[in-house]
Amino acid sequence: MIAAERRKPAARFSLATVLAAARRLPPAYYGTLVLLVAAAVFRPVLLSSGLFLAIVQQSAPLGTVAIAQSLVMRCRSIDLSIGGIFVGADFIATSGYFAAWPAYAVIGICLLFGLAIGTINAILVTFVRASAVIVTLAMSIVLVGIVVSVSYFAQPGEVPETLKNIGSGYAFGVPISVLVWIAVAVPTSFVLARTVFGKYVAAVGANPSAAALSGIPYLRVIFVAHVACALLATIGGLLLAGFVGMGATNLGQDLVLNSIAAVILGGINFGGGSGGTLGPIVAAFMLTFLFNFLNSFGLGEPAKYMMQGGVIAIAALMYSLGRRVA
Amino acid sequence: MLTFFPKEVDAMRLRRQLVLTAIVGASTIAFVAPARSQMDNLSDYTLGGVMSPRGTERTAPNAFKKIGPYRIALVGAGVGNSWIVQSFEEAKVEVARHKDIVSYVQTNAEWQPAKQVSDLEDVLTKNVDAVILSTVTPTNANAEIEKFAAKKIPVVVLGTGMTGNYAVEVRGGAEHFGKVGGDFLVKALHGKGTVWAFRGIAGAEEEVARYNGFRDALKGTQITIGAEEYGDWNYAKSKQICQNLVLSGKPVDGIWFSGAEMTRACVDVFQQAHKPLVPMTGEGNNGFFRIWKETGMNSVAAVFPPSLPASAVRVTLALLHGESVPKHLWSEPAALTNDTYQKYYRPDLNDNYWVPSSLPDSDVKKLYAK
Amino acid sequence: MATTAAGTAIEARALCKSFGPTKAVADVSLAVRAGSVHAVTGENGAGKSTLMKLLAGVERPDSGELLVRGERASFANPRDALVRGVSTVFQEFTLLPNLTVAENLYLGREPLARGALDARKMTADASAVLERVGLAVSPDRLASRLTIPQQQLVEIAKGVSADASVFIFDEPTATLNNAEVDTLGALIDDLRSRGKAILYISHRLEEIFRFCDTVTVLKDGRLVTTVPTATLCETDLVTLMVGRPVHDLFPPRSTIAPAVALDVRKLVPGPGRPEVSFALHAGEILGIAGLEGQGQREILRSLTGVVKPESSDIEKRDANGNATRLDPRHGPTAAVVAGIGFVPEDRKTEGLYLDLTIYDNVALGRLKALPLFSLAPRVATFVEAIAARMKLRAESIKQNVGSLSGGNQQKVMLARWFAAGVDVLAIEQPTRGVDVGAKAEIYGLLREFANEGGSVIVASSELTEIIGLCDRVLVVRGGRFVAEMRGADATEEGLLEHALDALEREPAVT
Amino acid sequence: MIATLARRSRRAVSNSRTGISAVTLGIPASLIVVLAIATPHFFLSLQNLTNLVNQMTTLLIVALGQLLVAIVAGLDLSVGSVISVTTCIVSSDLSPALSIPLAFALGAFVGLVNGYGIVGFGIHPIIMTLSTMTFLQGLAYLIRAVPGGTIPPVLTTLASGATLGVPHALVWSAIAFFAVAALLYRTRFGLHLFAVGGQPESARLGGVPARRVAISAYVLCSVLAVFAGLFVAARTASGDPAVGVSFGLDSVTAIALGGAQLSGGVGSALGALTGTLSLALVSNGLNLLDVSAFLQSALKGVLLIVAICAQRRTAVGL
Repeated sequence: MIAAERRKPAARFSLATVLAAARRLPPAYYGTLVLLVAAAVFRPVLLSSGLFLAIVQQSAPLGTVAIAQSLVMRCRSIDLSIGGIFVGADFIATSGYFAAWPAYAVIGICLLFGLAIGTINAILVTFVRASAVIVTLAMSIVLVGIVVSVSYFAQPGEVPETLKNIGSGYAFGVPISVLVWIAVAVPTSFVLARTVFGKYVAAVGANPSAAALSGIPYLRVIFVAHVACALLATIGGLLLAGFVGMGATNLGQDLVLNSIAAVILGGINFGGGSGGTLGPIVAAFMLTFLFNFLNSFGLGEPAKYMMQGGVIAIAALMYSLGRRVA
Repeated sequence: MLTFFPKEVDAMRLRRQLVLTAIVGASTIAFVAPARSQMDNLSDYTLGGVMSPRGTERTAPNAFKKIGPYRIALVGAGVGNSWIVQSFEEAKVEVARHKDIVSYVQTNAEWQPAKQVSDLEDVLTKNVDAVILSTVTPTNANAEIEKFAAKKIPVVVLGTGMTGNYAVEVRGGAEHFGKVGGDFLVKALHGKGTVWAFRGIAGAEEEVARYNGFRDALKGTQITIGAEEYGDWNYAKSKQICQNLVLSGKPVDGIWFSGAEMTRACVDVFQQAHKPLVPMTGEGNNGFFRIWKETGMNSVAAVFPPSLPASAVRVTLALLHGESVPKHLWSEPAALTNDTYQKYYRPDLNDNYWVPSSLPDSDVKKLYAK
Repeated sequence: MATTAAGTAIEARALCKSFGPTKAVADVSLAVRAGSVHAVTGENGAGKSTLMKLLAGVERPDSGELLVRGERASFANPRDALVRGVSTVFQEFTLLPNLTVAENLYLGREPLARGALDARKMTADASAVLERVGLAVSPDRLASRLTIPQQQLVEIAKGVSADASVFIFDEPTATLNNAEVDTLGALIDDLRSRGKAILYISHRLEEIFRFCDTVTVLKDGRLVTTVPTATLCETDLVTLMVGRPVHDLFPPRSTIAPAVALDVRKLVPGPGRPEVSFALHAGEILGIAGLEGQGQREILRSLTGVVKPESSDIEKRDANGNATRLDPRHGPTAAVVAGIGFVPEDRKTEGLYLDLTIYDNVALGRLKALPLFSLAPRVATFVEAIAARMKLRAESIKQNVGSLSGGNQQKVMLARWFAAGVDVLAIEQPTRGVDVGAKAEIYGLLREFANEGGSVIVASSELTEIIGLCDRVLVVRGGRFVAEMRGADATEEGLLEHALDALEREPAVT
Repeated sequence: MIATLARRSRRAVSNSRTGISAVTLGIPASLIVVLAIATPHFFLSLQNLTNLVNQMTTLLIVALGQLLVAIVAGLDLSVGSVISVTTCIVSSDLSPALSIPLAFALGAFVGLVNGYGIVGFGIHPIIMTLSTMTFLQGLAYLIRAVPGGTIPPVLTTLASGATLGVPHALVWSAIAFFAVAALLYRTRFGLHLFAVGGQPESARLGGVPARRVAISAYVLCSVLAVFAGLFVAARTASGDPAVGVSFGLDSVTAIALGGAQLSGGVGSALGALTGTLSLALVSNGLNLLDVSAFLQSALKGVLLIVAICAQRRTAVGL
């Protein structure tokens, strides 16, 4: 057994531990609790079983993207190309170029597309060492630009039925998209918690120079994280496309920023943290619930933006104050 | 920056512009049923009655008269929905019909007002003879329009609430559009019940006018508005709102929409919730017709002709030829009903086709074949 | 106004400064006369540089006071000190790489003409000052394009241009060659002859005797003595500096096994660096001793692939005598796979994952050579065992490493490499920031590791540590090995002599 | 003007702190040559050159602000929202005597918040300015849900139109350019910006009030964005809550094309000008060549990737 730390008085130590533990809980946990209580008081209808489940369903695309984004953010990187990936995948699914193909093949092509973009991002970020913020953002612009100029001639149509069903259907009384969300979350959580890769991600995020000095293949880790992020984000995009059901060249652009907000609220900052995979998931639900809650009061886009901005700033501030205390 | 998070903003703008632009002159062809001969009269800027003069004001004869051949430009606000795509296509096809137009350029501002100003400047540089302009905002191009006016270059605007020094405006009656839906609901519900209203983007002039038309229709009836939401003319947002309304069990006897995408979203929600469809208002779009037919719902379609730019092309030529043209050309069509819509439904075409079109059938099939 | 001796340019009275529990400077008083050169010397860690920082305005004292020309002074920053007439030439230069020489010289006190920056005057003034310090570069040249000695001269020129009355030099010759040291000497003489007070911080005896009138010796943050240089000889001074019996911190040495574990030949740590060769034996703890900045760091880091060496020819042999070639240019991953672990001097920024638990920090060592997507083995029992064996003091292995004391953090560093099963450890400053009790434990652990057949190469600037811990010591100076001795035979005086004297001598060993 | 630029650029080339290179000057130069050859009648016409200036002004003013922040190793994504909010404020019913100072006060406040968050609390510049950007976007929608309103005529006159044949936009561009150039090269503050960007700790040791300087850079950047907002409002004769959206990234692209290093300490007003010019030429030229606006934005994205990839750095990630 490990010898007890003798130099510090026990009481002070345990108080510090409690405080530290409290500080380490992701803000999303408190936030969700507060919101649910507020909803129970002011808008109990939001908690009715049908509506509640619908909100969970609405959270699925954001939740999936938040898991994706958390992978790169754990490695102190970021992926803002998600907006472009969404539009690109949506275009593939709805443009009709693959109308004759079975739906699963179309989904496969979309995933390959996500994989390709993720690989380009990864190359630019790890080998060229370009700033992830700028190149992924630029990637998004390029993708949307291409899709919009192409789709001007080939107009977007409907999402294949299978995908629509995945995005908005129910199975065993549970939204299918939520099942997909879980199907993404569980293996991701497992990989992060139990595999060598997961341990390396934690190490690279916690201290990149230490990771490099101690022989961890950190470039490869960041590379894989970027590819996986783009791939999982594509799944999130397909869920959204399935929910919306129609092609759009502006699909889910707000998810880019919301995913970052969800990751931070989920207790993960650039370079790891305490949220695990559950943190971003709860945060994605919290944000979706918050937007529904605001909507139910007739507060529209302005409040949504202001909340979003405020929430990110406060979460970032709390994190940096916490770091300063520690 | 098209894609960063404010893409959401772009999206809003897109939706807003979709309707703002598209509203420019809804007119029902139900009673127009344009005869081929009328369509073939290439100088008929009313497109066989789709458009009609509003007020008595006319342009002065020979105010913009010029010797051909002509170079004209269509300065668009942006592309982003099938109505606009079709309307641009109609303009292009219309231009091709006129041999005295030798140059036709088309720009789009990606919904950025400042870029549109630049586009107008660039078009001015290229010495065009006339401009058809669909603005991003009702006022963003006013200074530029003034420059064109100073050079006696006619500017034909497609848009609601335009204030600048344009030559002719080609648009639709928004209040009428809203009233068509309101009248339908009053009739379908026999003057009493609870309806939901799905509005467009808060604060948009067009949105307010449509909504006012709807409220006008409800006057003196016992119909109450049980829920009023801004769906932003957007499918995804409306779907979420409608889902919340349905699942929260709010009573509803009918729903008024200020745009077809929102109707489709709600129909989908009702069907997924296995809830019987209530009377809902819609719009003259093939995708909506398809759902209308598939569900057999009780509905009405306000019509919004994508051929407006075609009319604008003819107006432009008339101006260049020195004709006197009505200053305001509006389109206030009656609705398509349960009985009449099937004449316009084209099962052989996809959802992106809008009526009434001035396109030849060969073009329509090429563009919209399933 | 406080009273002070006539002609005293700067005076420190009872200065104290602590960092956490350690007293870096305790109750130090010192006065420097105008027109004199006053040396401050002592071993590494004696408090020289902290004292210098207090005088220069980088740090503020916890207590005590500072007087400049008899007036009490408190500096917000070095610029503030400069304005009060105290100029400092830092060992790690503070020149801004993207500013020109002239801009660097006048940063914070730029000449203005009618409110605007007077670039012309700045350049002209800079030219004059550069000429005075004998630096022939254009004032418009960017600082990043200067050589290290040139940068140092610019730092000196800063003080000259401010017409400072006190000049503080912090280890000024660390990066200079002999000719440049001569130039510096001439410059110091010039400053002294113009009535400036010079504080010369160095542990190079030769320079202290050559340049300085007075010498103050510090030890463990306290003042040992201040005496005129002329009253001392080199041996006296070394005795004053060391003056402490070596603690019984160290485990008994073992006999060196004859087998070579790591054969390092023709290692060129970086461009323009001298080539070094040495052998590390199985079961041996090899010390690399020397003053700071003599190339120990580069040798260790290039050996382990942390920095890419220019060239090398390294052979690693395992317990059975099987040899494998190691090319450190392939990076740390290759070195780790070959069984070589590196413990950096700066544990917190380069070594540990402070936000991760002890378990994670140690268990990472078990992952080397595993495929990226294989299961990470659960090794809690193993980590508990290794932590217990290392007497790691923590509540549990779930505790974050950031909350541990320095000594326990260092144990975690070592535990990771023990867990990884490396047989060669390269360690920089193994007990920096570690309290005495933990020191002994760490030494014991390293010895245990060696006794089990591992090899350790230690770079340390603590001579007592090198002497007490190592089986064999290589003394490095200017990037070359200048002496080799058995640990049992080494003395601080002997090591210092080699480390210092080598300045003037031809390298004895390569 | 040309002579001054040439002189400045010669001086700049000799000094690597500016980041000016053959590429930064070569891109706009070759674009000009290509466009002059491809569309001889249009591109070089006085009309088009005037247009070019008009089209550049807003971005130039924002890019000059972004430059100040980039020099201290920062990044400000919130400039776009500041522009939008500004147009919304000045298009409201408030009198210009009230609305214009209000816009500037808000801009300065936003800069302070950004600066304190980043410098004072150590929040990453991207996260900090992303959150203010989002918040301000909401504020813009709150003030004005849809584009419209009226702009005080005084602004319209000042921004558009010409005096003695000189377009006012050119005057404003020149004022902004020379003001920032003077700030950078003729004041102690300018030198301190570079010092802080070069190595904040060394600058602090050298007596530069590093925190204050960095925070001031953010404040100036936001204030310049307010200026740009006034110009946009006047140019489009309306307030629009989304008008600024593209400027955040465009301004970063412009300065990156102009040789500024996002890691700090390197950049120049001339670079901001050439970068902005490059973007304007791409847009103007593609319009003259009738290329789709969406391909234009894609091309801008590619340009940005290339410009960023050309900057060597050691850090991986953000």
